[in-house]
Amino acid sequence: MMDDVVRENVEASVILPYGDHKNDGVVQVSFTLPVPDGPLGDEAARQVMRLMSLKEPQVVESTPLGENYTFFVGYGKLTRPVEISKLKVARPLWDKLDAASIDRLVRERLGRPIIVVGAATGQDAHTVGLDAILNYKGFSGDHGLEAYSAFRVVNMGSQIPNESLVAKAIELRADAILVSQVVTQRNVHLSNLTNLVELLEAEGWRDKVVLVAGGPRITHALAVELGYDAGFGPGTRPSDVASYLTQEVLRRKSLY
Amino acid sequence: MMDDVVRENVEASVILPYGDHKNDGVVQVSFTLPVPDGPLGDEAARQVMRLMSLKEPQVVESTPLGENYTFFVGYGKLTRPVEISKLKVARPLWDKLDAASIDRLVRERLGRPIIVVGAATGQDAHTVGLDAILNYKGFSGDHGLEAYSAFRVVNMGSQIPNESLVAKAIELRADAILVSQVVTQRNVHLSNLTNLVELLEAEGWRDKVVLVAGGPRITHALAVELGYDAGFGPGTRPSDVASYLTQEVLRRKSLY
Amino acid sequence: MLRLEIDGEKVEKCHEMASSVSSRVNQELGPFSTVAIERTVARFFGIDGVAKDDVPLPNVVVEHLKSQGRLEDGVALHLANACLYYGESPQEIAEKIALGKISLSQVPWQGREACQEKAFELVGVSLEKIREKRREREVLLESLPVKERPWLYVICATGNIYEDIIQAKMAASQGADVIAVIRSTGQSLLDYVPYGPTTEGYGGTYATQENFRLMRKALDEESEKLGRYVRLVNYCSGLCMPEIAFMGAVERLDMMLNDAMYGILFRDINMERTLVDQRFSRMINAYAGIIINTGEDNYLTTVDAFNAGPAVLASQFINYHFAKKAGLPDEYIGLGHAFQIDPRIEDSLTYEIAMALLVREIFGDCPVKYMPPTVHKSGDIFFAHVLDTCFNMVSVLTGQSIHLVGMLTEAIHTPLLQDRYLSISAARYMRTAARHLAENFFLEKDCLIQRRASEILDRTEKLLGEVSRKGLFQAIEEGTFAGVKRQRTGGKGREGVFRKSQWYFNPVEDLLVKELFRNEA
Amino acid sequence: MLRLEIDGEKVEKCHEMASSVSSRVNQELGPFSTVAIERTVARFFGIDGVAKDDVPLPNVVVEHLKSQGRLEDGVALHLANACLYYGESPQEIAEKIALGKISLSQVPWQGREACQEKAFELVGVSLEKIREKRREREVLLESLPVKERPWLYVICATGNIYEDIIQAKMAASQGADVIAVIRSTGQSLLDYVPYGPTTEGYGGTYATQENFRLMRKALDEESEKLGRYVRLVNYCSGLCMPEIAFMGAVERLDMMLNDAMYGILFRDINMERTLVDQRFSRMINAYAGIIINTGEDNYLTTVDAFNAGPAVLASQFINYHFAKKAGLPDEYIGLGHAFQIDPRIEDSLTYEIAMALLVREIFGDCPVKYMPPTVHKSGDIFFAHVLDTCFNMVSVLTGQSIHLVGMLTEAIHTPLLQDRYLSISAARYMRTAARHLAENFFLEKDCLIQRRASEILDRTEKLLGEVSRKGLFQAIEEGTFAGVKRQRTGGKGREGVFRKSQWYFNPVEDLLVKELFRNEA
Ligand code: B12
Ligand code: B12
Ligand SMILES: Cc1ncc(COP(=O)(O)O)c(C=O)c1O
Ligand SMILES: Cc1ncc(COP(=O)(O)O)c(C=O)c1O
Repeated sequence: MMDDVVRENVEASVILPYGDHKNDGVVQVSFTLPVPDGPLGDEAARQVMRLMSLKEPQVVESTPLGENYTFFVGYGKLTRPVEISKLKVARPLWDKLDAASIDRLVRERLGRPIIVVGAATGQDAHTVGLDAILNYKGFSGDHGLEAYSAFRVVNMGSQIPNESLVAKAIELRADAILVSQVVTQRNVHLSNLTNLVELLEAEGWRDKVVLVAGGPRITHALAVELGYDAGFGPGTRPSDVASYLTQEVLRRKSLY
Repeated sequence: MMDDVVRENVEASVILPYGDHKNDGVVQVSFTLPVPDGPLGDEAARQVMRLMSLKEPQVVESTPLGENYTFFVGYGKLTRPVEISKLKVARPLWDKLDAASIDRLVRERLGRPIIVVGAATGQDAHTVGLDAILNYKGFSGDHGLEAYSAFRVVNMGSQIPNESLVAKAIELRADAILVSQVVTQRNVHLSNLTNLVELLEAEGWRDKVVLVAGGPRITHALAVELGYDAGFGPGTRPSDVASYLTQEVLRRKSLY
Repeated sequence: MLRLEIDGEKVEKCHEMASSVSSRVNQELGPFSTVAIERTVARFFGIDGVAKDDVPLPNVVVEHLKSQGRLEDGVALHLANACLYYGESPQEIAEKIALGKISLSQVPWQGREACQEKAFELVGVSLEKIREKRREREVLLESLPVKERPWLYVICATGNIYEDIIQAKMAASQGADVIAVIRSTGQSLLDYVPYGPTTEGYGGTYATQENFRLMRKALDEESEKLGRYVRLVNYCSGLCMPEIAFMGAVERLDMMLNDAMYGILFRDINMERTLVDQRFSRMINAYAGIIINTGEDNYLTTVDAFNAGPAVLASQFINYHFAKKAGLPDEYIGLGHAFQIDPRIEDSLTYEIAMALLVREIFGDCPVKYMPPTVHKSGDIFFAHVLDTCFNMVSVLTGQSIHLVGMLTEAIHTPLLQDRYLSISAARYMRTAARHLAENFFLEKDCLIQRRASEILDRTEKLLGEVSRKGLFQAIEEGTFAGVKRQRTGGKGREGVFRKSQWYFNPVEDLLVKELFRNEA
Repeated sequence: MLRLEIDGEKVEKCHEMASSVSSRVNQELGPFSTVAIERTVARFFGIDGVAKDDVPLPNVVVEHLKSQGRLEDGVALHLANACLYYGESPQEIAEKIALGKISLSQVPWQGREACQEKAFELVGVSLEKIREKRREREVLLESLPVKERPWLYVICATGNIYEDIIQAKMAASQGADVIAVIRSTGQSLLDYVPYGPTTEGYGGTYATQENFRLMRKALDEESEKLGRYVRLVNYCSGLCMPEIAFMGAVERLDMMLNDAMYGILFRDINMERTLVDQRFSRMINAYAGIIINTGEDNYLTTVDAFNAGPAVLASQFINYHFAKKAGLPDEYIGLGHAFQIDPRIEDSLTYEIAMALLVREIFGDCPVKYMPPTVHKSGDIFFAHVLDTCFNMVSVLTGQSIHLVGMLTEAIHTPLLQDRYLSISAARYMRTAARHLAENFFLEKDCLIQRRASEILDRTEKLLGEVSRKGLFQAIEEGTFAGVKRQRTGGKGREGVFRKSQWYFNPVEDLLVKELFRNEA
């Protein structure tokens, strides 16, 4: 398991932030308070830092942003350590495969391409991330799923209602649904993502697809919590997604 | 009292950081952890933020700085509020006087200039701040103490041993000693400042002078804690110091 | 001064081709109007407010006429007819329609001449109001002059107009010259304009007349305090372009995002709908003295910016000619451009300067709106601030007019109070520190900047050649702009486009054409 | 290319005056040596280590000789004499002196010729070691070439050499080309060099030979890994200039801060002491192929940078000629300059460019060390990062050689791990993004940059005129540089200066002069 390998790389079992010296605990913070600039404001800022468990709170800058609002930059020392062994790290389970292996595996074991439907749902019009994963061109020199013989890809584009996405997935008897959610304001991504799961469940299709979410504010842990099989965050490469999907689809059919 | 005036300007008695909305509590943080970049590192970073009492901790950036060290930028929400009325704000007590009033007051009431000895002590060679307060030229268009007829200034310069400073003050029968401390590393400023108080006490001169500390990491509260009469931090203007010294020196002689 | 040696003939050629492209579109679409235009005419008649279920009365009127099969004549004739017959105001008529008390096609016909006259009279009131607002702005600009360039433009996007107001005023006091209130995600696809103040939007507040009014009032107060007129911006794109143009005109907005193709490419709105609407909305912008901002910057966020230069420039030529044909003088055509080349590319800064100069010089009288880096920002807010600093430098060095201040937290959230402050102060520093820097330099012959600019111009000429050969519709169908392909018959809002009947009458358009093209006649 | 039109005659005139200023000083001080020089000679003899109470053996020897009233002859003769007489190594002799077992003035005299010969032989070993280290560097530079310019220079200042090593390697892997290990505050005033590794310094570690060795070793490993030779810097200023120069030479440091006047102005070290020491220490630097860094940047932190241009330039001329007369070729004279004009001043960036270009062009073959803004940084780390970005831009635009990477937290603390990373990555970005930018531009005739540069040169000429009239001693007494006034007879370490006796002999100096000025003879 990758995580344990990584855990072993962490030299100490208990760690603190490292500013200039090991375990000095130094943290930089900045925030705005609804107070005027001055000694009272500075003290309020130090108090904020104390509430954040920072010792020796230092206000290094206070700038009035307008009447009764002041911006602070501070440094302080965290003394409460992180226990590495107690951290719960969630990630999807897959090994990185190269494109040729993926294409071969799917051809030999599944005998047909994996059918994938993708969309940016709801009001979300951000297509660049989704396109990076799905379209031939890909991302950072890594080709998208379209470039594999192992996948048949339908990229529905942006602002797709969840209903249309579900309908399309059922129509094509898709193996996987890939949803992109970029806009997170007022947690609209959460309700969009949850709603899709509900629709799929209502249609009795939730178990028939590998359901994947992606976007800059998506983590695997969050996706799983919302009822997805996997979540992919910033910096994801198409080949990561290809590797995961291949293994997951085949695994479900006991072919991997 | 200024502080209460300011307190009244704070609209609420209980405040939180203001990111985009009132009381959203948003705080920006950055720090480095001795962990490799990856899911475990991200989780450790989120844990640091939780230890800082931040809700919805978001790691928005993680960058490897070298093997086993990762830099994180995060945002989270503080939900523990600051109670304005409970803050203790320390500041020296003085009203701002203009140069003419200061010169007149001292002439009329003291009948001689206030004698001031200043130095950057110990290994500290930073003279710009001290010069800004003492020398004619001043700071930000505000003339230094030398420009007042109310003061006779001896600026001893940088890297002055505390012993020499005390000797000079006694020799001149100084009314006030002004110490600048800029270098704070390994808290050298604290030991320097404390040592000066001890020397003065040993000489029986502590009560005979107004003892003032200044520098970028000096606050009034800190100075008082160390046994000084006042402390002046960044952005101090010479006229602030002139106002304070005049009032304090006269007050001690019951002339104010 | 940094000045490129541009091949004037090539530029001329591009202008000719772009002009013919836009003429062809206008001609082809001349016989069409849209529901949005008719709702706008209803607004010009003074119809406002909502019926039950929050349906705006302009929608009620237009839907009603449509259901009666008479929308093809335009709303104006039928509304005027009813006003004459009932002796009531358009608002009263509209309210009665909403209650089902009046059926426009049933109203006894008062004669075309009388109806037209009545219609001109009624919309004249609104036109006068717009002229009044324009004069108001001129007076304010006289007494509260804005002296520094480029104008610093920042956004507010809290989703609550009252919170936006606090933040907008604060930003203005920090040095912002232009405040844009970001619009709720998805409004562009609403086929009506919401009503009243917004306190819970996402990604922004709705573009409503009340929001416009509240913010303009707040900024007027702040302008007075600062001795500097603070401009207000909102969006005039989407399915309601012309209606929002009207609202902006009567509430004295100063700039509006208005692009001839944005809705098509980025919101999948039907081509004909957008192209018909843009013309009418821009005529209103022109009449109100509102600077428009086109959206070529969006191409640079969607496709690789290093290679998108020719498409951006070609689009600017086309957008420019659409704007000219809607009566906008150069000083009101704020073409969009952006700093978006991948910062890892060697000499990226040099390429940015080349393109910024090229756009600046070709459209010498247009106030280019220069947009900051966004795509290549990550959560490393410190590096994002570095990128913005370079952007600020290029902006000042190439003499840009409207400077959208980049945010160090671009990749994370819409700006916090402190983000806006930090970014404004960085931009102000550059404006002061490099104020006369460009005057010190001129360009070496055949230098990289010069070569890059020439190459982009060459490729633009070729691209425009193709577009003018194929026509704009086909060019878009083939993905010429931002790599996005749209079908002429596809997209949203197509059902709102209709062919005008032989009786069609639009008094607003008639008057605007008369006023805006007075000199040409 | 950005090139000023500089009045060549004026520059020539400045050179002549500065050269005569430095000659006069060297001549006046020719008859003097110092305790530090003698300790250095002792080190060249191979004496190292500490006696009880941690007093370094070179100090023991020199103090001993002084107490015997024979220091005026130089340590070399007496040491060689003892070595010959006892048949022991200098180290053994020194240890015995420390134990009070030998009294140098009591040792039977072996004859001047024999002693000189022995002395040349003994210091020859050290000189060969230095040549060996120099060759080592050349070989490494061949196999691990450094291709990008300017070199990025960052500091480590933890106070613990082992922690510094971790951080230095990390910085190198992030792109730093030069690592400076900051020295503990106050070491310049110690009249001895501490011994062994430092684990608890403040503001930095002590400059000790062991620290030099440990860090050079670590950086050699990292260089190998990165395929790029990472240079190491330390301070060669203060009361022990020449001794530290020796240590740097034998431990293969690549650069050393070494200024002819820094100690006088900023550490209140006696004028004569500093000026005598600087010459000898620089000869060692020259022999070792070490680039020196002068300290004019410090003037800009002490007085108002906007007006300090002429004093900086005059000082650079003087420092340059002192360096030349100590045998340093231009390529090893890293003159100091800095970006320090108040950012609130209009056109501050333009003025920075003017001065940076001027220094760059006048000293065309010198690798200028360009220092970042520090004074006008506050705790607003974001704005500090903006300033650094502008500094990075000016550095690349004006073709600087050694780029001290500015830190966003300059006003707060010596750099944290993350500060160094953020600042290096910002500087690297600029180096790539603007790599060929300067090639695109040239300067308008009579532009602000040109005018500002000419004005500074004019005023420098006047200032140098005054200095050469008064002589350097009086000029410093009057506060010509950095506004600091020092008395010729004042300052620390004066008691360590002595007039050489008629028997004085310094084999190191003799050999260095012979080697360094071979061609001139
Ligand atoms: C480009 C852009 C746009 C373009 C979009 C063009 C297009 N065709 O996509 C335009 C200009 C149209 C736009 C508009 C808006 N935008 Co925008 N936009 C951005 C921007 C600058 C870059 C996004 C991007 O392309 N990133 C590059 C891709 C490659 O990264 P990515 O999306 O993270 O994708 C990667 C991973 O997340 C993952 N991934 C993503 N999706 C998926 C899906 C699956 C299945 C998988 C496996 C993986 C995966 O893999 C990808 C590759 O590694 C960001 C800011 C930023 N720098 O991030 C703002 C940003 C996302 N936008 C924002 C906003 C608010 C808007 C608007 C609502 C308002 C406005 N500001 O105008 C509008 C409305 C759009 C709408 N209705 O959705 C905010 C969102 C704030 C928030 N946290 O909610 C941001 C952060 C900017 C900001 N600070 O305000 N935007
Ligand atoms: C200029 C400078 C120098 C110059 C000093 C020249 C001179 N003649 O003073 C030189 C180059 C010599 C120098 C050297 C060093 N410096 Co230094 N220096 C600075 C710098 C850039 C500016 C300081 C300054 O002049 N500020 C302007 C004045 C006006 O502000 P101020 O001092 O805060 O003074 C105001 C108030 O504090 C107050 N005040 C100050 N003193 C007093 C006294 C009284 C009585 C009163 C009432 C008020 C008062 O009033 C003033 C006006 O408002 C700072 C970084 C920064 N931007 O702050 C680093 C800085 C202070 N230096 C630092 C260090 C470590 C050093 C060195 C030890 C090592 C090195 N990095 O080389 C050396 C050693 C010097 C020594 N032995 O002390 C660190 C200190 C870190 C820390 N927190 O301890 C800093 C923060 C830089 C850094 N990030 O590393 N430095
Ligand atoms: C011309 C134009 N209109 C509108 C928008 C955004 O508005 P919406 O998200 O409501 O479509 C943009 C975005 O940049 C734009 O450039
Ligand atoms: C030439 C030179 N030497 C030495 C130093 C600093 O060393 P110290 O603080 O030990 O004097 C500096 C500081 O910038 C310098 O420029």
